[in-house]
Amino acid sequence: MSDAMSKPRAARIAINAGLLLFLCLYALIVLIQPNYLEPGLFMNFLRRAAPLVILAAGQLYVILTGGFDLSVGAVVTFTVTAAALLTNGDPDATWPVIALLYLMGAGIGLFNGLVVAFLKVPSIIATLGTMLWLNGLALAWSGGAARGDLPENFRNLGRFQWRDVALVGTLPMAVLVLVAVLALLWWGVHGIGYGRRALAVGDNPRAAELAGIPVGRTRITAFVISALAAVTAGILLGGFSGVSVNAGVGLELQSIAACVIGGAMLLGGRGTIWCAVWGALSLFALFTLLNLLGLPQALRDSIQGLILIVAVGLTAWRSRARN
Amino acid sequence: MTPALDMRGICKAFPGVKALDDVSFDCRPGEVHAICGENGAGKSTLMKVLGGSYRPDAGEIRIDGAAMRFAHPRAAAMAGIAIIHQELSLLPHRSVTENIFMGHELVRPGFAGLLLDRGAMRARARVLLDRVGAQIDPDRSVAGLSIAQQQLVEIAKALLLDARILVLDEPTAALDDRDARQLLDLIRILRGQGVALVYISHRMPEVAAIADRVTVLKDGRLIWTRPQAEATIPAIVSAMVGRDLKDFYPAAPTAAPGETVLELDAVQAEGLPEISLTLRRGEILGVAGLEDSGKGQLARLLAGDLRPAGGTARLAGRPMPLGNPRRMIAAGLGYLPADRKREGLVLRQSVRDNAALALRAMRPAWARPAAGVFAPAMLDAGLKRMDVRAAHFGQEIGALSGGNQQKAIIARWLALDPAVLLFVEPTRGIDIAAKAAIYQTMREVADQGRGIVVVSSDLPELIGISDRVLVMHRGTIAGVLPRDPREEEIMQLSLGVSV
Amino acid sequence: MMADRTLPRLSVAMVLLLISVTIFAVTAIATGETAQFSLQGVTGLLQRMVALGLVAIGQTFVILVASIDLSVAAVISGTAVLASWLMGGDPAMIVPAVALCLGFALAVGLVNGALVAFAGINPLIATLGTGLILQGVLSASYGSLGGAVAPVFQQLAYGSLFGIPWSVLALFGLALTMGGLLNRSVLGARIFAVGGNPDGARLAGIRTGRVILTAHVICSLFAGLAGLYLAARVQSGTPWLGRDGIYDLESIAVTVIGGTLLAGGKGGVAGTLAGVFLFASLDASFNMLGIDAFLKQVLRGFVIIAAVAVHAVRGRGHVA
Amino acid sequence: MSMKVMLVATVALSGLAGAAMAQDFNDPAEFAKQREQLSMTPQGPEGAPWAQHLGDSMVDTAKWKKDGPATICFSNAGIFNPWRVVGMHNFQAEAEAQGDKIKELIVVDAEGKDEKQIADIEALVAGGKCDVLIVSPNTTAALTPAVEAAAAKLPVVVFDRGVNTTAPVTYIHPVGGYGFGISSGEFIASKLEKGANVLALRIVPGVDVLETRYSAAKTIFDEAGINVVGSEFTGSDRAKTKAVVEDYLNRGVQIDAIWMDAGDTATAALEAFEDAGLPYPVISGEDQQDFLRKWRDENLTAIAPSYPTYQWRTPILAALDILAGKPVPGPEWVLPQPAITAETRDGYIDEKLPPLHYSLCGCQNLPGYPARWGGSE
Repeated sequence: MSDAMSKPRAARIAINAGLLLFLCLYALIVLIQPNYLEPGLFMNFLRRAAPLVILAAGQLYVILTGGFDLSVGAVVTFTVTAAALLTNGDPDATWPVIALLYLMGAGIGLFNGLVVAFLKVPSIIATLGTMLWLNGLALAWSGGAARGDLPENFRNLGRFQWRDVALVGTLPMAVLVLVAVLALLWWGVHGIGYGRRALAVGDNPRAAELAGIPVGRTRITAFVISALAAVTAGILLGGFSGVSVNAGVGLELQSIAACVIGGAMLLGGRGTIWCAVWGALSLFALFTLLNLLGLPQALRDSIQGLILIVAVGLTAWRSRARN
Repeated sequence: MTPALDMRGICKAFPGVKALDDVSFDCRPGEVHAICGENGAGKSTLMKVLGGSYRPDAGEIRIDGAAMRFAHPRAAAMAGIAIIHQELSLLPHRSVTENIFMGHELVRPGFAGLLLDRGAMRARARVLLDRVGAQIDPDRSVAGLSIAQQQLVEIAKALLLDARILVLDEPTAALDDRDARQLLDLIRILRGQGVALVYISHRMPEVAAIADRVTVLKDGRLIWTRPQAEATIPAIVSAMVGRDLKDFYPAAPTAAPGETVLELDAVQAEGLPEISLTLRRGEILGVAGLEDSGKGQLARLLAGDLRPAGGTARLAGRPMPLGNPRRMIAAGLGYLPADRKREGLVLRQSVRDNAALALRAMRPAWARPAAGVFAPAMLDAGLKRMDVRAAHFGQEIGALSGGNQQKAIIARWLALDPAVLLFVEPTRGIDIAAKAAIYQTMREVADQGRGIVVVSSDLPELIGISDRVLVMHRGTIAGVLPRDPREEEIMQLSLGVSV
Repeated sequence: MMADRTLPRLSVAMVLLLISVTIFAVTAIATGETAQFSLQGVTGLLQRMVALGLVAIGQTFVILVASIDLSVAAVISGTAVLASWLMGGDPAMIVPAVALCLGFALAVGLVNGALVAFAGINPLIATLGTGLILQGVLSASYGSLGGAVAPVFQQLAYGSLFGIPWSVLALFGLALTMGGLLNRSVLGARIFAVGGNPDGARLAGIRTGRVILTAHVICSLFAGLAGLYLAARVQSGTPWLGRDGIYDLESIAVTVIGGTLLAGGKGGVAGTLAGVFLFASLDASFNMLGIDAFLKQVLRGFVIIAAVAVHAVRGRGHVA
Repeated sequence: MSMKVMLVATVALSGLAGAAMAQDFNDPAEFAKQREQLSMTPQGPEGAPWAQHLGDSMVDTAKWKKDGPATICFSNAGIFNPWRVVGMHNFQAEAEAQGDKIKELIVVDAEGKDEKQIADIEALVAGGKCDVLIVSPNTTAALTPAVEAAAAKLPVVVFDRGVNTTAPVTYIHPVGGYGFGISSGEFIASKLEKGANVLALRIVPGVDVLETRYSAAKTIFDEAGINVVGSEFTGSDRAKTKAVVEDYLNRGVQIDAIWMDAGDTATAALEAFEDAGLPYPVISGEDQQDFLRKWRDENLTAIAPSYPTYQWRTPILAALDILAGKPVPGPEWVLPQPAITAETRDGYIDEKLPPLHYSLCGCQNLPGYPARWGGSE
């Protein structure tokens, strides 16, 4: 039995499908706009995609355990507004505030997890509630419009790029953050036992519980990680473009869609971190492609919907053909 | 007499497997025709073809002599075929009446046939429940019924359609002995009423007791069909496995059992007024009892799934953390549930991941998933020791047979080296060859100095494997019998009749 | 244990109803707005239920078959825009416009149902997809789809009978009909069967695909009705009508608050309507108290979680 | 199959859309009227543009005269964007400034939902506490019947967006969308050569007050022979704005000017040029503080047309005048709508205020300034 054989078959196919879709879409981009082949522009593409990729990777944890996290968009908004209010343009405040933001993120994730694990509220409802109250809180705190200011060193995390770097041309700091965060999140799913626990919980929580897996703790951890990833995405997004009270609008569904396009199974039990990565990059490549095509804004929604249905429909069709 | 059911030359292939290869099978009105075969022999495929879930690649199905084609289960139902599956197909939140009439509701005249006639349905449900001998209020919700009662509701469902062909797929698997006997009586009554009954079971004594004819399938092919008189249990078994099975149950241990490993002292819990028992290392303790005797509650209690209300318990010399599965495992208990699909397996994960599940649960979450005790070589060695047969251990466990799945779960627990293993219905739905292997393993595991508790409804199994048999009745222990008890002794204690 | 099967369902509805009435009454008295107890005040309160109530009745049907519909918001906008465009203020066009709008809703329901039941696509993704497609087409074509509904048609939203608005009567009439359909018709029995145990239902000969399809069609039709009502109410529909009203997520929330299981097979219209009533009385009470919009959102988030937790927390099984 | 149909429908409808979109909001008469109003001298108190009006028409309000402190009710469409947030603060501060002329101020927020605002207005009327009703409608057509019904029972003042009826006592609004587009369009046209490229960044399609802004600017660009290389919707999202502009720059498109129909993401658009290492374009923003500061710090070639938030003060003045029986400008009360230029810019910058504060709030002398508007002391 070779080593490749021993990998779960479904996961291997999922990787290929997500990656394939991304490569196809990026090839189309290049076809329309050949300079996207330059490493500099690719780096810029990654810089802009970084928040969504990180969000999707965090969301994947929750999806693996069989849930959804609809609150990630609100966490992004909250992060951006809170960061501006707390730092208020003071560069010395940046690092303590970032630490505080992560603490708040952990608290929000903990809240979601506790509500799902102990109050037994389905995650779609629990995180919908969190989305509402957190958005409300962010708006109430900031008074409904962006207040305060983000200092330069905070913004650099999402904005700064080194120019004239060998091989890649420009190297945005956001890409470094992306790589570091992904390495961490990859480690969480594949490098340690936690990932297998999460898969087991998503697959069959009852069996997982009887085999000794702390189901509640596993779920709560997933929500905490998802919220922490959302804080990271918020920091990058705030850095990239500045303070805004609608920074996170719509990101919750995009991050779920990304995981699903990449081949993760909704309701749990199947998926790898690469599902989130390739799915999110595919989705972002699609946005970029539609921008380049200059289609009316509204129709971009339509095409996104179409791609979503087709991608998932193909997966469903293939898995049926296999059985 | 024209057979009610006549299947001729049925073939069905799946990618890579020939599931049915030219199988012919018939069943006459007023006949019980048993189908025997190991898992994977083609029994369920044949029944799915009959039930309209699969379309055959070749062959024909005749009902009362007329050729039929079933595009959907509904077509089969309309032709008078009813199949009672191993997995009950009831609606937990709905009433008994609604369940009986699922898919075949009675409607009021007029209203374009859209409005339910609930009064008529309830009345009819009463009649049907009477016919199967079930004293159940038709308005009760199914969630509150026992498994045996649910089984009867399933049969009432079949009778509703005046099914002339009734297929029972392991109907007694989840039933205790008393309920199983009642069911067999019901089958005899139905036979008397001219129903053609197809009976699938792994329990040989039942087959011998009730079948008029027996058909044996193996590897998708028909081995033989014989009248009951020529189908002795040894003949069936050897046809099924293709060889003679001797030493079905392992021999008694030579060494005396060791020190006490598990001890319950006046433990109380829901449905268990007071339980005291001891288990020693190297010993296999059988637990028998009717379905409502509390043996299921005892199993849940030992698995940590039921919170105790009082009493003391010790496991391997330390107080036992009842009421918390995870801490019970940490204390040295391994639990093999009866319902492997719902409680034992993570179906979409690999064989290897399933075997590593408990180990992963008990090691820190940040332990590397493929290093140390989780190294594929280590896990594979455990699975190979258990003789789990899979294309490769990275395969999803859902594709494996019940026997191999059960062996993988045993490997899961052995990886933790537990002091006590708790088996509930260890061989339910598992074919004969795998059964023997599992019994053998249980003995070996016990001989290594572990204690084993077996909770089972299968009396021959309990008698064959147990060193002592503890019989439960109404939540308490009615008696403890030494090795090799007689079935009658167990039954008497189960029924609360003094010996 | 579960002696009476109808009792738990009714009680969720009754409890919600009592809580809602209490909230509304206490705030009205506390703020001195006793005029809210007049017929006009109470019908105003009930009228707040109409749009969400209609959508939620439909949503209840899809959730009962263990599906979900995120495209309702787009369907609402779609029918509202179509209705105003097709009528163009002309009363003679009312009937054809309504027919076409419902035809449009029906078509969306068929597509959703087919994607879920026959293509095997997760309903969340399938309906999110169709919703996005519709939303995009609508926004893109809105410029050419202006117009207003006929003034007579607005009677639907503004007219009343003995002081009770038509729309409120229609909501309760439809709720009763659909509740009856669920509990007393063959279709209802099959919806519960498919949601409660899809394999069992299939083996019992039920064509589960068709039942899921029907539930989706019902859901879309009710979203279409809500769209027509809103068109009558706002005179001229916009492509953002449904989205701004968050009818997709709110209809799911009230259905679950009303005791319908997301996993399907248990629940009903009465609970859903009680959930809608809770939202309406909270809305009215927040207004009376003058709570600012952001705080309102915070409170609403916690109410949703708490309202579901109250009956979910007793469940023994796992939820995700 | 069904997907194919949808795809075809999508393409067909989008074709339809493209053709019809532009002309809906292109009313030459209104364009000319607003162009004229921009240059009119307002009547009313000097230095208090919120109390001024253009034109002479007045309406009599004697029949609504009512003595004693007033209960003012306000049905607000919502506070879902920074402009409305600033406006709401103006509104409340103005009410506070009026002191005991106002007994109670009841504000109901419709959270951007037409349906809810209709119900809110009905509930306010049914509640019977209001002496006068102020409405800022979410949508013109949708709110018309509700406002009409309310106007039969009590005096109604409408502002910002209008309603399709003359039932309210007066409708308060600044010059309008065409005026906004004219100020910014003419400035950009004056700074560019013929054939230069301008990128239009807009919030969302289909909103009347925004469509007229674009339509006016487009008319001017067309006349001046300036090429609109793209018209993109950003949904007020800074990240999206920046990404859209970056995409244009990445394509190698020369962008000489940026025209915006609202300025809340103007600085994000400029950052795209910074990050690409390109010089700033000519830009039209709006009167937000962050844009004005950037304009000053980077010495941009820019203009800030406005849709002034001081109009939120006017309805309170109108309501009190009506209850006092004084005639008020009507049936339309048109407020002046200045644009901030390089000369007037620095007078509007106040470092104490948050980045998205709208400088033409006319709120400097209102109670609670600047803390109420999120400013630091």
